Amino acid sequence: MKQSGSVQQTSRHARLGLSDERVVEMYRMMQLARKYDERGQLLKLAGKVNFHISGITQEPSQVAMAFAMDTTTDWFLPYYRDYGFVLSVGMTVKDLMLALFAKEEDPNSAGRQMPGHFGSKRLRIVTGSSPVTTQVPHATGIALAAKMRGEKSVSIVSFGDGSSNQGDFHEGCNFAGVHKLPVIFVCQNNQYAISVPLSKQTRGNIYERAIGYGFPGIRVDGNDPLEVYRVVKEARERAIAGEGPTLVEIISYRVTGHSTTDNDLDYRTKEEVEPFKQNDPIDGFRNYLVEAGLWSDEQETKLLAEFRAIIDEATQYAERAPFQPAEDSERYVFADSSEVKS
Amino acid sequence: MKQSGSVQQTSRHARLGLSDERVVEMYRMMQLARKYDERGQLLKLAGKVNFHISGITQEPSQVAMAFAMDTTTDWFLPYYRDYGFVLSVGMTVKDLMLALFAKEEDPNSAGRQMPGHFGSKRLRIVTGSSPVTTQVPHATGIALAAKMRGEKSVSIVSFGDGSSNQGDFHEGCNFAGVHKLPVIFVCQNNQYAISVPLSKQTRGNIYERAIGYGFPGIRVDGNDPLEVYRVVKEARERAIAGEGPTLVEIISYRVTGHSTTDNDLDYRTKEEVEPFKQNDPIDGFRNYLVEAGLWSDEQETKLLAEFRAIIDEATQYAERAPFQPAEDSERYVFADSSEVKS
Amino acid sequence: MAVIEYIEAIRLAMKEEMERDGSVFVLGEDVGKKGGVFGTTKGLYQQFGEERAIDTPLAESAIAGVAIGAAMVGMRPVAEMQYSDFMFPATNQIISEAAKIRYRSNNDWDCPIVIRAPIGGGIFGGLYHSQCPESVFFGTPGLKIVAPATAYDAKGLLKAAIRDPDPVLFFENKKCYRLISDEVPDEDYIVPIGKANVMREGSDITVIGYSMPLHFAMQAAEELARDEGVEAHILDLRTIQPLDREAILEAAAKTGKVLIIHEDNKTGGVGAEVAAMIAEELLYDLDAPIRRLCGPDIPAMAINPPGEKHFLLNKEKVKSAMLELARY
Amino acid sequence: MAVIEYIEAIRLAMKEEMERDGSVFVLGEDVGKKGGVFGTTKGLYQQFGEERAIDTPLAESAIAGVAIGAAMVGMRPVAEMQYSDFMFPATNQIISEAAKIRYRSNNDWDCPIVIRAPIGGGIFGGLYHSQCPESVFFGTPGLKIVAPATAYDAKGLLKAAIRDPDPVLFFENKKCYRLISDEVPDEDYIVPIGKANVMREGSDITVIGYSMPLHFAMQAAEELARDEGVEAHILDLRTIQPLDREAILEAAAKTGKVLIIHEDNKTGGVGAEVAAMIAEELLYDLDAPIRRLCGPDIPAMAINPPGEKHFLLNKEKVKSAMLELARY
Ligand SMILES: Cc1ncc(C[n+]2csc(CCOP(=O)(O)OP(=O)(O)O)c2C)c(N)n1
Ligand SMILES: Cc1ncc(C[n+]2csc(CCOP(=O)(O)OP(=O)(O)O)c2C)c(N)n1
Ligand SMILES: [Mg+2]
Ligand SMILES: [Mg+2]
Repeated sequence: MKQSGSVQQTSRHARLGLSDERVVEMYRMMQLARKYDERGQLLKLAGKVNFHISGITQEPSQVAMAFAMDTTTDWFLPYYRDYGFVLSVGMTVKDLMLALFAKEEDPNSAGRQMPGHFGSKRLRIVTGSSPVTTQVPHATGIALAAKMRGEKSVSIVSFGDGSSNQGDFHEGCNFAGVHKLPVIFVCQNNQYAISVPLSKQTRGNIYERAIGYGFPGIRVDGNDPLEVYRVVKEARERAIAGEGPTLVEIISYRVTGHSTTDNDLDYRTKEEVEPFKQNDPIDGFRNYLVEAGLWSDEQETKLLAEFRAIIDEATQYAERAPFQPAEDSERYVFADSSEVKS
Repeated sequence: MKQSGSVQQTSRHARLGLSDERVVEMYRMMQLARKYDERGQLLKLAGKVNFHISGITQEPSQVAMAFAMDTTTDWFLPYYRDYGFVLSVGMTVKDLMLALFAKEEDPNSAGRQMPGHFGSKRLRIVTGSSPVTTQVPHATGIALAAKMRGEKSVSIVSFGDGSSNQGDFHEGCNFAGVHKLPVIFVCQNNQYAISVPLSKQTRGNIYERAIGYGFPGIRVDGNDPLEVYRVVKEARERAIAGEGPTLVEIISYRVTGHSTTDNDLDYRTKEEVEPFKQNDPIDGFRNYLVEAGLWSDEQETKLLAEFRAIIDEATQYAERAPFQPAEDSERYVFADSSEVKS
Repeated sequence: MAVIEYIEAIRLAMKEEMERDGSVFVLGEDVGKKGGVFGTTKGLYQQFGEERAIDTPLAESAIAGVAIGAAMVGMRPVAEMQYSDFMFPATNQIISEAAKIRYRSNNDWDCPIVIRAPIGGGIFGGLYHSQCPESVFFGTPGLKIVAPATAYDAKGLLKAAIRDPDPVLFFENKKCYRLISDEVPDEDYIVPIGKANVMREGSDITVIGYSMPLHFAMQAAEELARDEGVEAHILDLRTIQPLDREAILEAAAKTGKVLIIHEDNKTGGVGAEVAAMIAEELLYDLDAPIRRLCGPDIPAMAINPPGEKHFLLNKEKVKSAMLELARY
Repeated sequence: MAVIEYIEAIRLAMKEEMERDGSVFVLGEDVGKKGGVFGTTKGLYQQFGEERAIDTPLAESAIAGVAIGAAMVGMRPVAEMQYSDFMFPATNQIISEAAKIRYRSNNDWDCPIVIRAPIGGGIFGGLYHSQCPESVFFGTPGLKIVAPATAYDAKGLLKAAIRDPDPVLFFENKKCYRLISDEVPDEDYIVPIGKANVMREGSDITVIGYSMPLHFAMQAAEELARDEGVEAHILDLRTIQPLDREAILEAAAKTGKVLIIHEDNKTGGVGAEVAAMIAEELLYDLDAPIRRLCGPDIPAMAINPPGEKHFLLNKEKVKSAMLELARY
């Protein structure tokens, strides 16, 4: 992602090397993820789809991490809430809708997997699964391949706070540490693993686990996407410079239920959630843009209309699109022609 | 283990609450482990047994950790080099020899498992297996049981530096941290996992991994058994007081090959090993006792003769003892009477 | 006797065993305050407190490993794997540890744990919320494996599993949770592990299976009896390890025509062993080749409706296989 | 053509593939500087450097997971599990990831890894250095599994595995390492995955198996031919997933009397599937019940000599089962 445009020396984003256009584009991506996500919830409520899982309030940091990467060289291993991330690296709302409706044209899995299970070789998004944290060693392996081939490429992988307690987190991080691999481990700490609050998941600080692997660990406020951008960008620079991995812990709070099948009031109160809902980082980022003179109410209105149209169209398209034919569900267990290349 | 005897206010061991008798007993256990271990190597060389694995130079710290525990209440999860540990909590040389010869009378496994795979319910030594690190979550589970039942009991578990890179280390430690369980995790860092040196295993400090789980991690010199004793004793006190787990990293150096089937000169030099062989912590501890006026050359001579006799007798006994009959190798897949208790 | 749901039978079994024996406790992801993602442990946290209905960190190897440790010193843990698809991180603890603790210590130690895990599809769970992992653990000596099809069996087998001195994998079918209800006594009872059950007597064909697909067979059997005069003999294995050899041979001999059904992939599934057992012992009593109707050999079922339907057995598929066999 | 050891065939396959293709590399515990605990990777570190013969941390899930990551972006990793007994920590990466990557992405991604693991006993390795883990992975669609018995097949199958576009588990028998030597061409060749091999032609009984026990069958067959006039037909499956259905049915039909042998425990083993396949397709061609001679259903073999011997197959055990079948 090349940067262009006039640099305003006084603004925070300019100091980070982000042009006005880029920072506005970041905002667009946050809102697009939000609007897609809200539609997903509605579609589930309306009984049009079976399942939706939200990334609401996590989008700004997801977008920021994506903008700190290079879409032409890097590899992306998002997790299921990463709508802001995947939209920023090139997935479209239509792609997401096709996945949500589990249709054949879904580029992620042809409607085989649940929504939120991203994958697109073209977009350098590595196919993901449901068992959490398995992608962490994959990111390490991809970074190992980059190092072996002398490629200037960095892999970045997301996972939740709960998922950081899996053995694969430890093993994947430690391996990357030993070989100083170009990989960024991003823990999106939204304080809950389904119903289990952080206090029952760990007594440590997740970012400090990096100490035990001999590389830096940094905690950053997810409601401050420019700071997230800075931290991830610096991590990427370290990676490219051969200085090894970084663990980034992004602090947020999951304001929705775990997914559309979870009633979060079974285990927490409205009062706990409310302040976090109020303190919406998308609003915060919009305010920043407005104050910087980069955004206005009219632009907002236009944007929302534009996105509504995009999402409407994608929804209609996806709803009408065909499923993968039943017989084809037996395909691709192995390579079609399982001949050995020689 | 109750302490008795006159307390000499000036000596290090007295300041740690160790009587003269106890500290001499510690020395005896170190030497007994050493002499057993040397005999194991000889028996393998002589082709009398198929396999032996050494704990040489690790015995002083193993003995020290055992002496810091209470054999009437605590639970022990040693690893395969822990001869000093298991002898200190009540296993006999005869027991070890029976295991080495894989004889039916072996209390660890009736000669089913490899030597070094300890287990004895009577001695509160929890049965161990070969896949490394699986015992770490077991120690956590045992501590959980102690906490649930309100028992003043601590579990202590050993594993190597290499083994600390397994997922089970992370998961077992983290779980114990969350519940502040009475468990002591002891990493016996002897700088190698078979041929893989520490530098290829991790770039972090193992003891610092405790930070990520929210409990103390302490590094201690394994050549200073009194310091090991102090650290483990304090860890035990914290555990009993409900203050949770401790990770102890004991630094040593593996002076033998990994086992009798390993030729360590394939991957390291004599020159690297030699200084560590010279700096034998058993000698160091004997010197301490001699200086404290607790040990003499005559006592040493007598001790070695005593141990030779014990080991000779155990060897003869074990060599002659019968194997478990072949048919019996099908027993105990399940409880003999698989009836349900009601 | 009350008619209750399969899921309620499982919940009650845990509740009653926890009341009966202070060493019984449950642990797993979301099993405490939330009462489980399916609601299977609802109320246990409230009744027994957070110490006996433990919300664990998201780490299956620790869930199993911690349970094993506690069991070795006399507790009776019931560990939940949220979906059986997510029990694979615990494989090493289950196969290398739980299954071998008694054996390797020559009976000095034991490991009386229960590991519960929901299996099966049909809930639009897709590739990783629908799998049947039986074939992975089947064939590991030292493990008992049960997979009930009815509420009665679910309750009785879970109680037996909790009281069993050895490790038991309890595979509950998530499609059965709310779909299957039957009569369950109010009094305490167990269903013995290792005993199959004749669900239906018949003389024309024998159907052998376990878990959800048996209900398709039962429905199909009624229709076949009514419409075709075909009487199916249906054996519910209930325990898939150790298999009830005697019951299998008896059921096979009864009609000489055997259809084995399960949702797990065909190749390497429990059905292969059942077929092999019959082929080894009863060859000359058979009047037809031993047929298996199982999930196709694809990694898992797709989430899209045609894909899911294609994977799953249903009454029609089972019925036509039964009819074909009857006509053989 | 030279006669070389089985272990040397494996080493050469890796060496030659690493020379042929820069994306091939090996990783695992002690595979680098030491050349492996059995010596299987000897010399690779010296020839290709520490970047292509990687000594990893002691963490099997990472070994598999890192290999999978690298494979997804075009590398051809050959991951070693030091003993197959120690591959269980990697089960989740193997079953949930490697096996499903192509399928779940609808062919967008692939995962061409090889995981090598030594299986089998007879080296006084005891409970955890002797196991056969085939039944755990067998029955997981998306995995190919090979288990060669000869040096020729070991080399050819490992090369085929490395070039295969999908994940392959390569189960090498540690007892075969130095015991088995045979002729191996100097030129490059592969043995196709999925094809069984008739090791011996015969008309009286059929023996089907894989890996080490086949050598007992071959020795027994010679003696039976000489002493009893019994001619055994012996089929080496070579690939256990996918099974070579056609070859199995042909071999079974040839004599109508089938003995299946493997070292893995009997229940739930590969032999069950082979028997079930035959029982499903060839029932009326059989002149005897399908017999299986396998490891007993105990968790693993004891290290003490009587226990180990009791567990393992040997020429005598196989021979008497063959003779019994011939006389049936
Ligand atoms: C190995 C595994 N175990 C259990 C689950 C079920 N599960 C799905 S998401 C989730 C919680 C994840 O929490 P966290 O990592 O904090 O991510 P978040 O959903 O909060 O973003 C669980 C337990 C799973 N997907 N994988
Ligand atoms: C899960 C597993 N993988 C591999 C092995 C083989 N193995 C046995 S000991 C060992 C090295 C252990 O190193 P470390 O933990 O440092 O202990 P040390 O032997 O140095 O005391 C290895 C790789 C094993 N036992 N278990
Ligand atoms: Mg979370
Ligand atoms: Mg070590």
